[in-house]
Amino acid sequence: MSGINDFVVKFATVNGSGSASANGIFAKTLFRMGIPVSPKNIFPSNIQGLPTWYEVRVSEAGYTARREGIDLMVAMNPQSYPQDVAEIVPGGWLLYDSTLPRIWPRSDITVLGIPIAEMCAKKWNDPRQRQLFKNMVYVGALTALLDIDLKVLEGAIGDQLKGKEKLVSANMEAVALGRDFASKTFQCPLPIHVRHATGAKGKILVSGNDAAGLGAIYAGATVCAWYPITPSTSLAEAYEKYAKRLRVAKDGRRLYGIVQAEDELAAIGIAIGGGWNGARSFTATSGPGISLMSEFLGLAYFAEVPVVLFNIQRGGPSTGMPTRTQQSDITICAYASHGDTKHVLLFPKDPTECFSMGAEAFDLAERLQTPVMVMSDLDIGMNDWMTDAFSWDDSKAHDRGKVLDAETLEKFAELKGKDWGRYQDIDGDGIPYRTLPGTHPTKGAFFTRGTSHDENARYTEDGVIHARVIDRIRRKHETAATIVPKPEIGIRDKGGKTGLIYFGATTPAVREALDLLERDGIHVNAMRIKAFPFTREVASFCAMHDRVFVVEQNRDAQMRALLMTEANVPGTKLIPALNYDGMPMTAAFVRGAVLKELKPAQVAAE
Amino acid sequence: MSGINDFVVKFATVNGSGSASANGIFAKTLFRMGIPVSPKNIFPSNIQGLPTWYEVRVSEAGYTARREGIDLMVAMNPQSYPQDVAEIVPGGWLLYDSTLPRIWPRSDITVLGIPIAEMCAKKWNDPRQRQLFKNMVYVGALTALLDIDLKVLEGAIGDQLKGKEKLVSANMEAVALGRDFASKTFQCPLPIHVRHATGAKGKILVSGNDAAGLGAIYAGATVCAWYPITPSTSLAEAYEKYAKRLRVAKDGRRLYGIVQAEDELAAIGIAIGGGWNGARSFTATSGPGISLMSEFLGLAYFAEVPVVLFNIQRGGPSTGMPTRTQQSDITICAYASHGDTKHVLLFPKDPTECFSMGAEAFDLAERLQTPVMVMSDLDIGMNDWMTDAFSWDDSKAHDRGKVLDAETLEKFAELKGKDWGRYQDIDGDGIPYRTLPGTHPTKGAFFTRGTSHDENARYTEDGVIHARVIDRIRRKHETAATIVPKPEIGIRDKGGKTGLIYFGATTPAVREALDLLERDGIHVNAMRIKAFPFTREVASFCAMHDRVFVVEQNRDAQMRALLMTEANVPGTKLIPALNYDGMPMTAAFVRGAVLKELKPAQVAAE
Amino acid sequence: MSYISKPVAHHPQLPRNKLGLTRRDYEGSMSTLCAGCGHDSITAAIIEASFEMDLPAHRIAKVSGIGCSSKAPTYFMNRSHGFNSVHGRMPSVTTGAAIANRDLVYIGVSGDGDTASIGLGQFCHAVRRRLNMTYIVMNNGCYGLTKGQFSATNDKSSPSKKGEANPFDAIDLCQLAIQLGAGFVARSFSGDKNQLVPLIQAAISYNGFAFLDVISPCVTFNNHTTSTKSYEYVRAHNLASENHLDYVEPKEEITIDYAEGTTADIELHDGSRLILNKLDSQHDPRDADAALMAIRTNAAKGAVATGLLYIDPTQQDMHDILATDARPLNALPMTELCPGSKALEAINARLQ
Amino acid sequence: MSYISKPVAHHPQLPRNKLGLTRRDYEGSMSTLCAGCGHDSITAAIIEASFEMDLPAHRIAKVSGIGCSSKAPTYFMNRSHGFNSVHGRMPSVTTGAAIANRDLVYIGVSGDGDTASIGLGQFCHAVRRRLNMTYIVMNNGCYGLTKGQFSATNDKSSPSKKGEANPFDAIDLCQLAIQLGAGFVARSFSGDKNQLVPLIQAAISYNGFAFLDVISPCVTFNNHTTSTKSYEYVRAHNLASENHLDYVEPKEEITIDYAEGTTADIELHDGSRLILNKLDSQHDPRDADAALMAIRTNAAKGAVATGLLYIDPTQQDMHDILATDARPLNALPMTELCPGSKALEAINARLQ
Ligand SMILES: Cc1ncc(C[n+]2csc(CCOP(=O)(O)OP(=O)(O)O)c2C)c(N)n1
Ligand SMILES: Cc1ncc(C[n+]2csc(CCOP(=O)(O)OP(=O)(O)O)c2C)c(N)n1
Ligand code: SF4
Ligand code: SF4
Ligand SMILES: [Mg+2]
Ligand SMILES: [Mg+2]
Repeated sequence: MSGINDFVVKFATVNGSGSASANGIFAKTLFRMGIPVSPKNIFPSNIQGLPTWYEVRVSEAGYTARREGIDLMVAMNPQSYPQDVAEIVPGGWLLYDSTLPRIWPRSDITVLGIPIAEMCAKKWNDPRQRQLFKNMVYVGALTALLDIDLKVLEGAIGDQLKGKEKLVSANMEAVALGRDFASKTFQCPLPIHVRHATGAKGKILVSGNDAAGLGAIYAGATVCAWYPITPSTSLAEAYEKYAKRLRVAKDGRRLYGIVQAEDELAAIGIAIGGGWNGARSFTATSGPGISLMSEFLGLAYFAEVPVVLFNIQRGGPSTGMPTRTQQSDITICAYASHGDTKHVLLFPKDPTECFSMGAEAFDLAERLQTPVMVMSDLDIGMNDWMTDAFSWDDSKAHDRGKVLDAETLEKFAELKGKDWGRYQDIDGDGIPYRTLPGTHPTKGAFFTRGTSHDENARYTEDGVIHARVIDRIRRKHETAATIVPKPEIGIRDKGGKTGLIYFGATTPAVREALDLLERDGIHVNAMRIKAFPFTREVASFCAMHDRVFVVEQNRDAQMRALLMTEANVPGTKLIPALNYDGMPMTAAFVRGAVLKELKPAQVAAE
Repeated sequence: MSGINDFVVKFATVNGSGSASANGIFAKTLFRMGIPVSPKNIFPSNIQGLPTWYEVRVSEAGYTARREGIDLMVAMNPQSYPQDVAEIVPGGWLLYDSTLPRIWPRSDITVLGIPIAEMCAKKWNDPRQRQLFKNMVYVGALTALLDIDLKVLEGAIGDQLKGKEKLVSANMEAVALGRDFASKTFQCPLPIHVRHATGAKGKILVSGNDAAGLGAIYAGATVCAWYPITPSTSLAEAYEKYAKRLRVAKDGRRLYGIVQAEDELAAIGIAIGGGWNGARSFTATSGPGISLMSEFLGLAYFAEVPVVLFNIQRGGPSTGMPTRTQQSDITICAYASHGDTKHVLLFPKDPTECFSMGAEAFDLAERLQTPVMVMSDLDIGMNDWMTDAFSWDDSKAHDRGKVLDAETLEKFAELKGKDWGRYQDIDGDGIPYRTLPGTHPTKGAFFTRGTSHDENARYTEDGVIHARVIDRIRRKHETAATIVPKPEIGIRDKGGKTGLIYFGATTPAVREALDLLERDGIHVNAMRIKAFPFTREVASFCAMHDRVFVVEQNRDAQMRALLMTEANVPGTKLIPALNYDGMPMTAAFVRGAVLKELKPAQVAAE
Repeated sequence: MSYISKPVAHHPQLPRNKLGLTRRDYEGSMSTLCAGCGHDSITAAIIEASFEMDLPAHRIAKVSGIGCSSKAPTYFMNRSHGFNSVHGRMPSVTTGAAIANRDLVYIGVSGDGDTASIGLGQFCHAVRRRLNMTYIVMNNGCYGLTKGQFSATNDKSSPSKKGEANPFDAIDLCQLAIQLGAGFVARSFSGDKNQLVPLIQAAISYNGFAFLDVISPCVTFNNHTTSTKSYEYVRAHNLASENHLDYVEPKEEITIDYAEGTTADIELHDGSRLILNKLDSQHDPRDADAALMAIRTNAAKGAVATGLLYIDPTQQDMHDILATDARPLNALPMTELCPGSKALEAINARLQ
Repeated sequence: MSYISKPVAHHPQLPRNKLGLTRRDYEGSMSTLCAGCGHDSITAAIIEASFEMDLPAHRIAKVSGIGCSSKAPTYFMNRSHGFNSVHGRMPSVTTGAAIANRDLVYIGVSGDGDTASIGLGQFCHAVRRRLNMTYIVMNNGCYGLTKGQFSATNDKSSPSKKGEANPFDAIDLCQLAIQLGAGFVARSFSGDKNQLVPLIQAAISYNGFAFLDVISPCVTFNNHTTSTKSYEYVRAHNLASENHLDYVEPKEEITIDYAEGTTADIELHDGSRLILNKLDSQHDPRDADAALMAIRTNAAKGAVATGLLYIDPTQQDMHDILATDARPLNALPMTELCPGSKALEAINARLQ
């Protein structure tokens, strides 16, 4: 399967050794050559000294899912040699630092030894430089082995080191060192190598967290409260980075407020306080943070306060695998908090959607006056994805929902034919009108509370009123199902009886798998869910098919459960395809899951 | 329907005015006369000065569900007169303090005015006495109106005032005052009245929280950590009360440790610390506490630490209706915490089961090494229920599960044919063997963690191992489904196609409704769920019926959802019967829900 | 029981403040607390203080947690928005609200359970963040709403109603606040309106975190004569004498005459002035170390030091630290907040 | 990366303590912290202290939260059970464990993020409860594991690696601990093993809440020369001179000679003795007020007062307060805990 512009390189290094930046430059260079790439960082939950990996899949066809089977392993870490070598496909290559030469246990691979440490020791005196430039030496060797455009590489290094021009030439020296050695020593390029292409044209290479932070800027969010937790930290940091660039007034004053809170309870509390007071407000967190935010999410649900939460999911349960990816917070997010609660969820499929849905989430939160959770994950959030460029329609105004200013408040009865009351369902859509503190000297003030209240926001212990109010909130949730993004449906076989449901980060794997299955003679219709509550298309799609695979990255088939209970899809037709080892999903896995069900004989034979 | 030993009396008073104790004495007296009673306290979330109610249903037939339609209203609170009067059935009675006489808006009821305040003002000088004895005056009047046995009443007062004998006679004077006035003024007894009976014989009158606290004592629980929250507070207080009686060594040292924690996060943390260290440990809380405990529950699930949590459910969402009842934490408790988690739940139906399941929960928690939640509610927890006496089998040993002592640890490999590892599935049931800190100088030590770990409790980031471990925990949950209490199934119609599922506090209402439906000519088979995960009987029962009503006290049909996703019951056959106004369920509601579906014409006609 | 509204008819002769409002305009709904509850007196003092200060009621935001005390905001200023949030989390909600709109006055009301137990972390961090708000703890040494359990501010050995002595030392919130850098720290007593009203006024005028720990007896659960949080005990051990504060509104003339050497005159950001008449007290309330020691020394003797304990008239508040715009963030037009498609093109270009 | 085990071969000539154990027997798994991390030095000090004290390793329980610091218990005493719980909640887990078994020695390890931010409430309440444990904060002024954000103990104006100054004042955990009634409060520095080892020994011997705030530079994120939590800064401003502590095991003879008038000899519950050699310090560590002032005065000068800051040798611990049985609760036989059917009959009778 591998060949020109179609292979997987993996870098095995030690974290904290500076390899991350060299690896990033490598991926960026290929991307700038127009070649679709998908880098995946596989890193430990520690800071320095442990094995870390960086996989780059190169695919002219534009398949950006992770693919197993490494064609070329750059093994820079003796600690992980055994497993690294084992991962190489037969016929593949192993590049290693042969300063300490070794005998490798496999005869079906080609070993490319480069005495990198030795070369660096000769060239540089400073131990820090010796260490750092090792990374650029292997990148240099790769330029020869893979036929990488040196100019493009230099440009990528230059961008990375903007302002430190002297360093660029030093880096290029290291590159030359590796390149020269490789050209002289090995037959270059290897059968797997790159050439300029167009698949990446017009695309951008960016992480979902960067995109979501920017989305919050574009949404006009001004209050950001967060508590550090992998993998969501970089989202708040991205918001801050962009805010510093795009949101500072001429006098240096900031048009935003960021608080690194003391914990997640405070972070969501601050965001809710901001939302209550009419600022677009958000927080970003991951698993343990969601658990801690549960009580407050129930308050925002019941008191109807808009707030946006980015959940960058990681491997659970408990502290679990903080540096691995999963989609395992679906149940807890859909129902976060005690009592009858139901939340609105969005499922971005890539950084582009992290940006657009990240922005849209604020409109939805204000329109629906409720928390909206954007369900990203570590894979989308922290890896750079090749993705469509961001776009923004300047003509579309932000939808702030039903907020009353002093003037409208005065004319309310006149306009609507009914008196204003904070929780009155004036329009029959379950969405009431809200007022902000300080709006009017005598009108519109009310008490926001998590205790039961009547339509005029007054405390009540009358259960009939309570039931009426939560019924109205249920109706509001039904309204939500009409305004959240509709699923994306791809029909490969009109009248076909096999469907497949997917969402979020598994999108590239699923799409590739559908192509593969096509070649297997299996035509599967697919639906990508973008939001909960489900719009009616979701149930119809299921109704149209006899069996529907549900692809998820969790153990308990959480989306499948949601489809059963919330879209009334019979469980018998929903076939779970579950992966939960924390690694980004592969097309092979998806294909395998479908084949196992539809062509078990073929699977056995393969 | 009402008559001798069959009616509902309701007391409408002001809270903090001492009426609670008088009302309790009233109910206890009837109970001691052998008459089945079911008192329900309907109280505000405040301490003094607001309307509060106490309903007592009297039912010789032994129906103890709440019943609507008040036969006799004792209206002592002018603040709530309008609604109180409206609740009386046509032909019913209104007893009120006629010191300030009034004209009542209903002609279809009989008004019994007694100038109680005036009488008390005449008799007592101390304002506190004047206030307090008012309550005993109306109780006195009731003895005449309802033909209550004065001797039994005196006994009940005596028990209540143990140690304050002087007060007994003072109270009896107040009783006499009311009784004399009533005998002289009204035609006594009323058509509704009581007579000695046998239905309450051998029963006890007790609240679920009292019973559960006692259950924890019998289970041998030694660590109790809690944070005050209505309606769970009295459970921890009951545990303390019984511990002081039953768990103090001769030297005054305590065989238990209770901590009123600083919040719920600490409360569950303390309980988990105790469970980890081999003491039977528990906490009690309600809605908001559950939300706050989510993160820790995930830790206990994944690190496999036994702990028991009593959730005394109240009206949600958010702070909601803290003094009303609901069954609306089912979803959140079944799945508490982020990531793939699933918990074991028990559903006691009355205080007797709060005691027995409260004790059994500790066995299950230790056998399964996981949190077990006892899902009680305000109705069971805080109301006195007429219920079966507690029983305990001294010959049955407590089951501490697979804990290794020093000796077994040394011989482990020999005994089991495999080396010990904290998370090794030695027996194939998914349940590993645990060791306690301090057991052995060189063997059995391990690190408990919420991060991913291998079978030997060592930290890992290997996703394959992680998946293997959580798969084993899933298997453990399957084992749970074989050892938790089986449902109670009542077949009224062999081969009948209509089933009904219920659980917990709605039990009396459902049983009464089934009898009523029988008279309507509808024979419904019923299953009471006692635990989650569901034992296989649950799915079979559903399979046997074409349509199954699911009776719940929540808005979102949470148990129904659990049946769909966890027992694979198709939603189409599960008909929700939902009440969520915070009041204990009535048989009329259940009957109505069934009839509406099966005989809509009859409902329309009624 | 549901909400009880009060009759709103205005007496024509009620005195009016500069905004033309009467005291009634600063009132809230009918209290549902126990008759005699200290919290109601504090509510009355808040009403009095804000009436006298001519505060535009609708520019005030009332925030609280959960508890009898946290219900109190319902009982004052019906013209203000309020947020009765969740137990112990008022500080974070107020932080977010304050960031969103720096122009409102934030009055937070909490209880000793709400602040010293479940909310202790949030309290400490709100102090540390110099949140510009008035934070009032209605301190009764117990959990009123859940029926009288000891709270963490209850004094060691102070017995419960049933007579059981509290085995734990009290957390002293004023000491904590000073140590964590609150700029304004005072203690008072619900029974001492003369002391309380000017303290509330000064706290509201103060730009930064103003903390008021007000001892407020719970008549139902913690007012027995042996309780150290009872009216009787506090009256007997209150060193209101610590100092006496007069609050002088901006631009108002100072008309009071004090004996030489006993007063301190402190000007706040908004131009209002605090005239402190030191009585017994030895310490200058601008000296944090001295304030801490004064509290500790008195507490060791069983005495309760009340009055303005500490003030730093120059402290920066959270908005200074965050360097936020002078306009409220919630009032900025979207056109100013959203960079638009042009800027996005440039960003896309960088990511290519 | 997975767990790295260390080779276990024992060198035959390694010195052995009274239990016949070598230092190796007190070691844990290989550290995965950054080379040079202060936390590893503290780990080494714990190993040294427990080896010297002849502690039976398996009778120790190691508890921690989440963070680089909270990983440290994995790196010492493999023979002990450990519990790496959730972020900021080590105090509650330890409380429960301690109630269940009063006979183990509890060593809690936490970070400044773990304790001063998310865990501040639990920390304060564990102090207040007089939990019998040694509570060590490995204090680096930042969140190491999440890549270097400022923590709440970071000093105001101390710049981050990128050069941004911290705008918030530091929370001083020692001051808090003293104020909340911790019986043993010390501060030290990971780079000063001579001071640290006896402090750890004294803390372990102490019966009650022993708090150790150990400044522990994060070499990766907060060790630049301008950081006040860097090796360089702490070395320059460390008043280790505050006092010098010698820990003398129970029944051991005191052999050290001190100059007249400069020492304090404090006996602990278990008979061990602390010989304090006061150097520059003016304050008696048995005086809480003086201790507080010493910390504050030094901090105001930018100096870091280290050493044993405060000790109350007579304090009651949580078990005294709870009056729990002398035997561990987790060892009581069920027959003693379960009252049985007879007692139940009596209870039923009362409820009839
Ligand atoms: C998360 C949570 N836990 C517990 C409660 C129950 N609760 C309500 S008020 C209260 C204590 C209030 O004490 P305090 O703050 O001192 O107020 P007071 O009633 O004494 O004025 C508690 C524990 C709750 N509402 N939410
Ligand atoms: C509930 C929760 N929130 C956030 C995190 C992420 N997290 C892990 S360690 C850490 C901070 C650690 O800082 P500190 O306690 O100072 O330890 P250090 O790494 O500096 O030693 C955070 C925020 C988490 N694990 N759990
Ligand atoms: S219970 Fe106590 S605090 Fe609550 S309202 Fe009554 S007196 Fe006030
Ligand atoms: S990041 Fe800092 S605290 Fe963490 S291991 Fe490295 S040096 Fe230590
Ligand atoms: Mg209180
Ligand atoms: Mg730290």
